[in-house]
Amino acid sequence: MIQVEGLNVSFRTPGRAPLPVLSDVSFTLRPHRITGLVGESGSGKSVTALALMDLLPRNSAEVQIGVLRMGADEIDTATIGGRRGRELSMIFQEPMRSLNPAFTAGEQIVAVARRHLRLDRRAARAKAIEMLKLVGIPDPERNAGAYPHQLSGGMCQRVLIAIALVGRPRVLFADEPTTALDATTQAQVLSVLRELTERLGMTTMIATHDLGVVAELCDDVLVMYGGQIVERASVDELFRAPRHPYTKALLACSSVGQESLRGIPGSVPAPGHWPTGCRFAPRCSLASAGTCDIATVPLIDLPGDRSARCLRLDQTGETR
Amino acid sequence: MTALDARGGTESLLAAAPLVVATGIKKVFRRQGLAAGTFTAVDGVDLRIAPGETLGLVGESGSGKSTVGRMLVGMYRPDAGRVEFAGDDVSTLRGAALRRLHQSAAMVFQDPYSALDPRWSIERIVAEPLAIAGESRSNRRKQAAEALRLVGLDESHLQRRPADFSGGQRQRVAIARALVSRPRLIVCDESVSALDVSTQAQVLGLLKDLQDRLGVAYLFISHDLNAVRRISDRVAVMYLGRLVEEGPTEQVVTAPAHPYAAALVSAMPVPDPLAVRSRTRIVLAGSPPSAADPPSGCSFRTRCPLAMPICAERRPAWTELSGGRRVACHLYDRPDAPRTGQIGELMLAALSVQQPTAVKETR
Amino acid sequence: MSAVAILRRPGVRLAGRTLLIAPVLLVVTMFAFALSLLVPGDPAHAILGDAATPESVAAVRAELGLNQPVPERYVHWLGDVLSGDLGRSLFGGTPVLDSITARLPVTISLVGAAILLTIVVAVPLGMLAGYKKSRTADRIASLLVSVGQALPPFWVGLVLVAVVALGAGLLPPYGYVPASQGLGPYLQHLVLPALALAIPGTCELFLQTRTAAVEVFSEDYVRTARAAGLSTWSILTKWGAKNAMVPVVTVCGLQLDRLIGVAALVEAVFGMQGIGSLAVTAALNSDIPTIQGVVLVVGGFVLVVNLCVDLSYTYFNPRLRS
Amino acid sequence: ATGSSSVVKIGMTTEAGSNYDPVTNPNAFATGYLSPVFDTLLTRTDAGGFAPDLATSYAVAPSGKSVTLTLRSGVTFQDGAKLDAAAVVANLERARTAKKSVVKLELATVTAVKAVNPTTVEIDLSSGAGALLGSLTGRVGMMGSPAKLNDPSYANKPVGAGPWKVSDESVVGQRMVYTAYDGYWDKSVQKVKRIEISLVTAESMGNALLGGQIDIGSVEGRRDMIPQLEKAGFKEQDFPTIPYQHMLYLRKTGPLADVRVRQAISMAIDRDALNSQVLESACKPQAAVQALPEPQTGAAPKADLTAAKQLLTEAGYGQGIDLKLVVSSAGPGSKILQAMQGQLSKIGVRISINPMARAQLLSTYVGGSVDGYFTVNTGDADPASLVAQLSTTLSPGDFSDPVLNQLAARGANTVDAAARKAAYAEWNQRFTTTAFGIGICNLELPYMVRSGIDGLKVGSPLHIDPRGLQVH
Amino acid sequence: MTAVAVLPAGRTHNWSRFSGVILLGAIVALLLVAPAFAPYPPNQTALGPSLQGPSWSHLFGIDEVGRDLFSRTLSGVRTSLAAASLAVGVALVIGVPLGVLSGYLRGFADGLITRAVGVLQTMPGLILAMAIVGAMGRSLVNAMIAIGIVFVPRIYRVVRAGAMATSTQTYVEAARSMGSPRWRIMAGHVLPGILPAVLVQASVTMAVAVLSEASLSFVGLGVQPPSASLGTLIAESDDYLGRASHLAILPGVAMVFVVLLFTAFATQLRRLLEGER
Ligand SMILES: Nc1ncnc2c1ncn2[C@@H]1O[C@H](COP(=O)(O)OP(=O)(O)OP(=O)(O)O)[C@@H](O)[C@H]1O
Ligand SMILES: Nc1ncnc2c1ncn2[C@@H]1O[C@H](COP(=O)(O)OP(=O)(O)OP(=O)(O)O)[C@@H](O)[C@H]1O
Ligand SMILES: [Mg+2]
Ligand SMILES: [Mg+2]
Ligand code: NI
Repeated sequence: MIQVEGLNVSFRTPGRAPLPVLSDVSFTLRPHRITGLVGESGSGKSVTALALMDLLPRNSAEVQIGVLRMGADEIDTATIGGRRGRELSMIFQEPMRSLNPAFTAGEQIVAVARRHLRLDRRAARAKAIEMLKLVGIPDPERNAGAYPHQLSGGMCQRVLIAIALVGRPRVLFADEPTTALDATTQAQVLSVLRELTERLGMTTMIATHDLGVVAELCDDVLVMYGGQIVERASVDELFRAPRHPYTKALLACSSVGQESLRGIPGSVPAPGHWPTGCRFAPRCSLASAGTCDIATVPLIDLPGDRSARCLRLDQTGETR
Repeated sequence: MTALDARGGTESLLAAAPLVVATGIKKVFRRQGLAAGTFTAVDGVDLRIAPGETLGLVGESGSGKSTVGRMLVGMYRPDAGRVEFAGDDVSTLRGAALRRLHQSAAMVFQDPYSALDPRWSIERIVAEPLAIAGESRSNRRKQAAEALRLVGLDESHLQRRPADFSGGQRQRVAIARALVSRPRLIVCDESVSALDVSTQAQVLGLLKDLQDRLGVAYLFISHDLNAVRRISDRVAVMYLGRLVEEGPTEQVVTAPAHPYAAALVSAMPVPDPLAVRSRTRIVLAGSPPSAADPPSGCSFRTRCPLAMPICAERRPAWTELSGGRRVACHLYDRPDAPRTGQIGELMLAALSVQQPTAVKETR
Repeated sequence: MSAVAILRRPGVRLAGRTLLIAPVLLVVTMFAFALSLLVPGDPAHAILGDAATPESVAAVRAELGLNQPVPERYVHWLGDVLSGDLGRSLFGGTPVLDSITARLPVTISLVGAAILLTIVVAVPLGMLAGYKKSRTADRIASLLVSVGQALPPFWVGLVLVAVVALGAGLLPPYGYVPASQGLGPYLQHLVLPALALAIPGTCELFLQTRTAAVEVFSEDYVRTARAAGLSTWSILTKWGAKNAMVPVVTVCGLQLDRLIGVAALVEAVFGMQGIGSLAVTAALNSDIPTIQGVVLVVGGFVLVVNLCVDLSYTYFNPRLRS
Repeated sequence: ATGSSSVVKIGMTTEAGSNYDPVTNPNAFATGYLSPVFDTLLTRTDAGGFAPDLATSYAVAPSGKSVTLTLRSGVTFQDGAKLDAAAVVANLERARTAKKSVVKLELATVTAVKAVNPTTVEIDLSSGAGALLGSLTGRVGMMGSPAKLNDPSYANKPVGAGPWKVSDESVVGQRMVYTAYDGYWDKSVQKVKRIEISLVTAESMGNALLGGQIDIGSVEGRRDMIPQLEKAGFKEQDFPTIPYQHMLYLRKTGPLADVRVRQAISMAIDRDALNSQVLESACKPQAAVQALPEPQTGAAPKADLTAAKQLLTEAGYGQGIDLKLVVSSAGPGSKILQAMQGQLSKIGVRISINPMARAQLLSTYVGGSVDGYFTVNTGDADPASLVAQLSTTLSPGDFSDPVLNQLAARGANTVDAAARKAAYAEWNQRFTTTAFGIGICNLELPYMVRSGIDGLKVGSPLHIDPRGLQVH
Repeated sequence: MTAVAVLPAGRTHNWSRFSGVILLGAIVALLLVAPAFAPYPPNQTALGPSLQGPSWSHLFGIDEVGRDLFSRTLSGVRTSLAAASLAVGVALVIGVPLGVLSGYLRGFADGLITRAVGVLQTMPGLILAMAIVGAMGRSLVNAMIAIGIVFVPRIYRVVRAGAMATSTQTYVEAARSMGSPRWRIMAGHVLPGILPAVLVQASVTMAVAVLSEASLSFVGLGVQPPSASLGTLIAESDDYLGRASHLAILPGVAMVFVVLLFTAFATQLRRLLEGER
């Protein structure tokens, strides 16, 4: 289990005021479960994962984490660096570019295995092949000797998963792991993620903008908008009865029917251009002046272990 | 509303002859360097698009979708077969006639950021097709302004530069540029893939709206079956340079006939957990073979769980199915051809027999 | 094994690439030969210089075959070159090959010392700067580096001689001592010229390494390595470094080319009898055979350097292997 | 003590290439590389007379048209061959007739060379022998081993009868190494075992001395370093009688064919200012030719701009003239010319300066595309050859002076030393007043010698003669 | 018709971005006209004081033949600038068309041109320039043409890379899909697209050209005396480093200044042009 409370991130550019990109992000992830982090481009999905991995650029990113708990232990954020690969791991969007083009797939897994598992060369190699088998790569012995450019996108993503998992981490962040892949390959990779999460008892979070992927893969969902989590629910509840107007609109956009062609008016505001009060208000049909644009809206708990960040929850109904 | 609308009205979708007919078009590229050689990006594709209709073209990356689109608008010359545009053989067009083709067939591309020259004003960008055609300056300005209005931007944007616009707005500008010469066909090559879900919906809505008003036909290229499904009347499925199935969108999506189409449909993420749970998923093994060295016979056979010996020998011919559909698969040559919608079950059954280790849906 | 596969075997590729040099080398010989055609006036006069008399001019013309058509002369000349005869200096009559081989060790020592200095200083610092990306340190470094790049080596050499050698008397101001006469004096004599020669190149290589490192360290795969918990040290020295080396090696190769040219001036300043000062003297004297010899030798050398750089790419970048 | 293993390293500013054959190398400055290897038939005394060397005595026939040399016996060449009359005849015949010989002119009057007996050689001439004896002290008199003379390797590795032979360690064109020849006849001058002569630019000579690359060299380009060198234990040695004179040679065409124009130019040059400003006051201003048996030490004319201007106007060039001059791009010549440019422009003589490589200078000048040639005149083994050149080859153009030519012939033919001296004095007088060539000043080269080395001798044409050098 | 989101505020022209380029450009212009205002004629020799240090009447002092070093340096800088411009001009005239053709049209011509330029690049520039000057005869013009030829690869590579990058941009593809003729695309999209990079590279090359000119003149293969250039000024005075060091130091500093001027100009230009995107 991993619990995050009060994650704030802003970016500094010289000569400008710091640009907040995440405000007060809090959530809990549970083992054996996959949590989806959905939101449109720029909403802060990647930054959330990177902040928790302590992978944001040190000299421009300002990260504050209120509380970070793994299992029962509270974790000092300064120690995250030492936990990477061992307790926390991450896979990225562009599988081809996320593998080092100058080393073979095997070498890359071996290096991580040797570091975390303190194995000798031969044992590490055996481990690498075992990992390749685990992520479903055919003919692991041969493919271990292949350079990334000799592998397809789906294979690369599986190698990345192998690299991320070789240190037996408890938590895995996957940042849009299938966006760059073809539909049939995407299906393969998602299956692997699903299976490994369950088999290894991992806590997995997957960032995506594709509600289809969420519906396919996730148990819980966090919806992000403008650097905030605007809704949190289990996958069934969310799709059955979205409570935040943004979630509703998003679902409408991705459905098959004619109403999907309306879209949400306007576009996602860039960081620094967020309105006061509810950040979705300018695009929201329910927003009312004097209510939604006054003060920061808190995440309001709702029955059924869910919550939403909206002042017009009375209007958003129970059912779709 | 305008003259454009009027023309759309005269050509009824049902009455008119097809706008574009491609027969057996083929494109061979030459590769340089160490891996020199030729490889066939598109291999004998037949298509027809009626005026005012939308044909979706789906397939994996590298399957040749863009190449087909380019051949339709005359950017590439087919190495075999022919493309007829409104009755004219495109490859024989020269001079003014070719220019007229370029006026009546336009393209909209994927990346809204690099599709507009950052140094040009919006007016110049939108009017570029007119400038190429040699229109007068005042005319260009008038028509550019009108095209901008059509896509929901206005004249005040004419002097801006692309940097001032968001991704969705840029895509609107790109569409305006495609519209400005009043084309009868627009090839949308992944035109919404780079956009956010909400913007994607906006742009799809705009395209649909424009079609309704102007009667323009679309070839809608995408690897995203969800997007295709929302806008296309018919859909064609490509695999490794060949068409494998074609038919009305809803029919193909709900009951695919070709094994590859079935896998594609099954892999399509559906934003509905209940629907997801009620369906079984076909997860193909392996990855697509290289187009430089395609398998013999049916190109899908290396990943097809239902492959038969004949698949390696002969390239399957088209089989016409009911409801204006057709499929290119040897299964349908046989007496025990699968029924509509049955193919998925057949594949799943075959998968569990052949590959007991294959990852199966566990939920 | 298919033909393509055979072509991809390392040995075969090496041979193939080496063969690819041949046409380039041929063009270099053409260029070298063409130099003799650029000479205004009568080459025989140039050869005889002060001692020119009409009959000796005629004799020399006949001897040089100046009455033959140009292609024939080229073939003849190329034949001589291939058999190792680069002709004789117009100024003193030394066989060009002899003066070049005699001077080669000097230039190789000088350029070698300079490039070594360059690499040893610039690459680690550049990698570090690319990794650290500290703003103030960057500003200072980039200021120093732009000044360093603007410093003409011959002038730096002069100043070094005046200050370090003549002023402080720390190092010898002049000359070259072969290593056979003692490693100490050999190195002592190399320090100042190599330093003068290395400064701009070091600055440039530092910049390039830093740029390459910044680029590499912002690549997705470095993030992957960090996410997987690999240490900064191994990223700096192994995972990132191997990728960053492609541009770095390119720049090293270019530097080496450039150093040979600039060495001419530094050799002149330090009175080192190397290829470069030979080129200067030859150019001043319009000593065409010597110029041609230098062009050929330097051209060949640079081609070999480029070949090595090219081959190293395939090590650093496996994508190039197929 | 005289170490038999002693080494002396000499710096030279002149490249000799790989040609160390006295007969075919056209470069007079190369003598420095030849002198360790070759003994000459005669040598010059400090007083200007002749002394024996390979020839123990010489006799001139009363007619002046025949010279008889008696050879030293027991002398062997460095390859072991004996020096006898036949060897001398072979050498002189080669110098006289070889296709590539550059000393042919000096032997133009020789009609025959005969071996009378193994130790006696007779040289017959068509005119007086005055110039021949001088020539025998120079390149013409350098005797090479007859067996090697026509060997292709001779130019690279000459074999003479001198005290040092060329070592295989030499890097031709860069650093010549000479080792003592054991069979040398006069051990008294062969006091060092090994001599190295390296090529060093004039500007770097001081650095090379300080850096320990060389022991002896002239720092004419860096006089400012003399104190520093002296502090480092070098001592300065000058050779005032060795000519080293900056001179401007003029074509005799166009305005320059007019004596008044040349005189005006000579008059307008402020030699004192040039000396103090550009040549660091080390030069003795002097318009006359220095390289003659009796140095002309008369004070140089003072610059007189009004007189010069007037002369020029009389000659019809009041509006001024344009002159194109060539000068070596190495050395101080270009700088001196630049300073002269300012002086001459005041009387309307506009000069343009074209620095070029030494090898091209003369042919450019003689070839006729320029009006003048600024260079250094270093004399020769005998004044005759220089004098002949100065009034003919080095003064090309439409005009030649019969008086000068006549005086030159008189000097070349006369055997009597005093009479020759008088003839050349007269020649020099005429040469200077007609401003046939314009002398600027005469420089003494400051040779710096590392402490512990002595016995430095410098001969004409300017070269270091290592005979008698000694290391303590 | 759906509404459109508020546009981001229009670009504000930030003059401070231009100020660097304008300032540096002004300095270059100033250096070009400065010799006209020099206190003394640059080649005017004078008898009398020589080898003097800086003073009010002679800012940089006086050289060995009595010339005012400040005037000479100004004139030398201009000569060097003119010479460097000639070289860069030659390189641009050859390099830009070749680069555009080969980067945009690709194919056989590209292979041929790239290979030819590669051979040119094979030779160290200074050696090549020395060889050409040695053969053609010493003169500043010959030297700079030689340098210009040597610089062709620098320009060519940038132009070709730029043309290649531009030609893969979707807007060029779009233009092709509209049936735009090649010349139109090259003139309308490709050339303007590479212009900034070419300007920057030309400015960097100017710096290198100034250094090259100085190098050739230093060894006597460039400017011929009495004309001054940065290289000859140093060459003339290197003997005086011990006694009248300013004679060698000041022109050297002037050269470093000029070179820095162009590199700084290039940097500013690059920043300005990249800031635009
Ligand atoms: N290193 C950085 N410096 C400055 N701003 C940054 C940086 N990284 C991200 N941002 C900004 O933070 C915001 C959130 O970015 P983030 O990458 O988390 O979005 P995302 O939800 O992952 O979007 P996408 O779907 O495009 O990946 C964006 O507006 C982005 O511009
Ligand atoms: N101009 C070209 N020259 C050489 N090969 C090309 C060219 N254009 C396309 N190809 C190749 O042809 C094949 C088909 O390309 P195409 O772009 O039509 O595929 P696609 O289906 O549009 O793929 P994607 O979804 O990635 O856009 C690919 O392998 C591609 O590399
Ligand atoms: Mg992201
Ligand atoms: Mg495509
Ligand atoms: Ni409207």
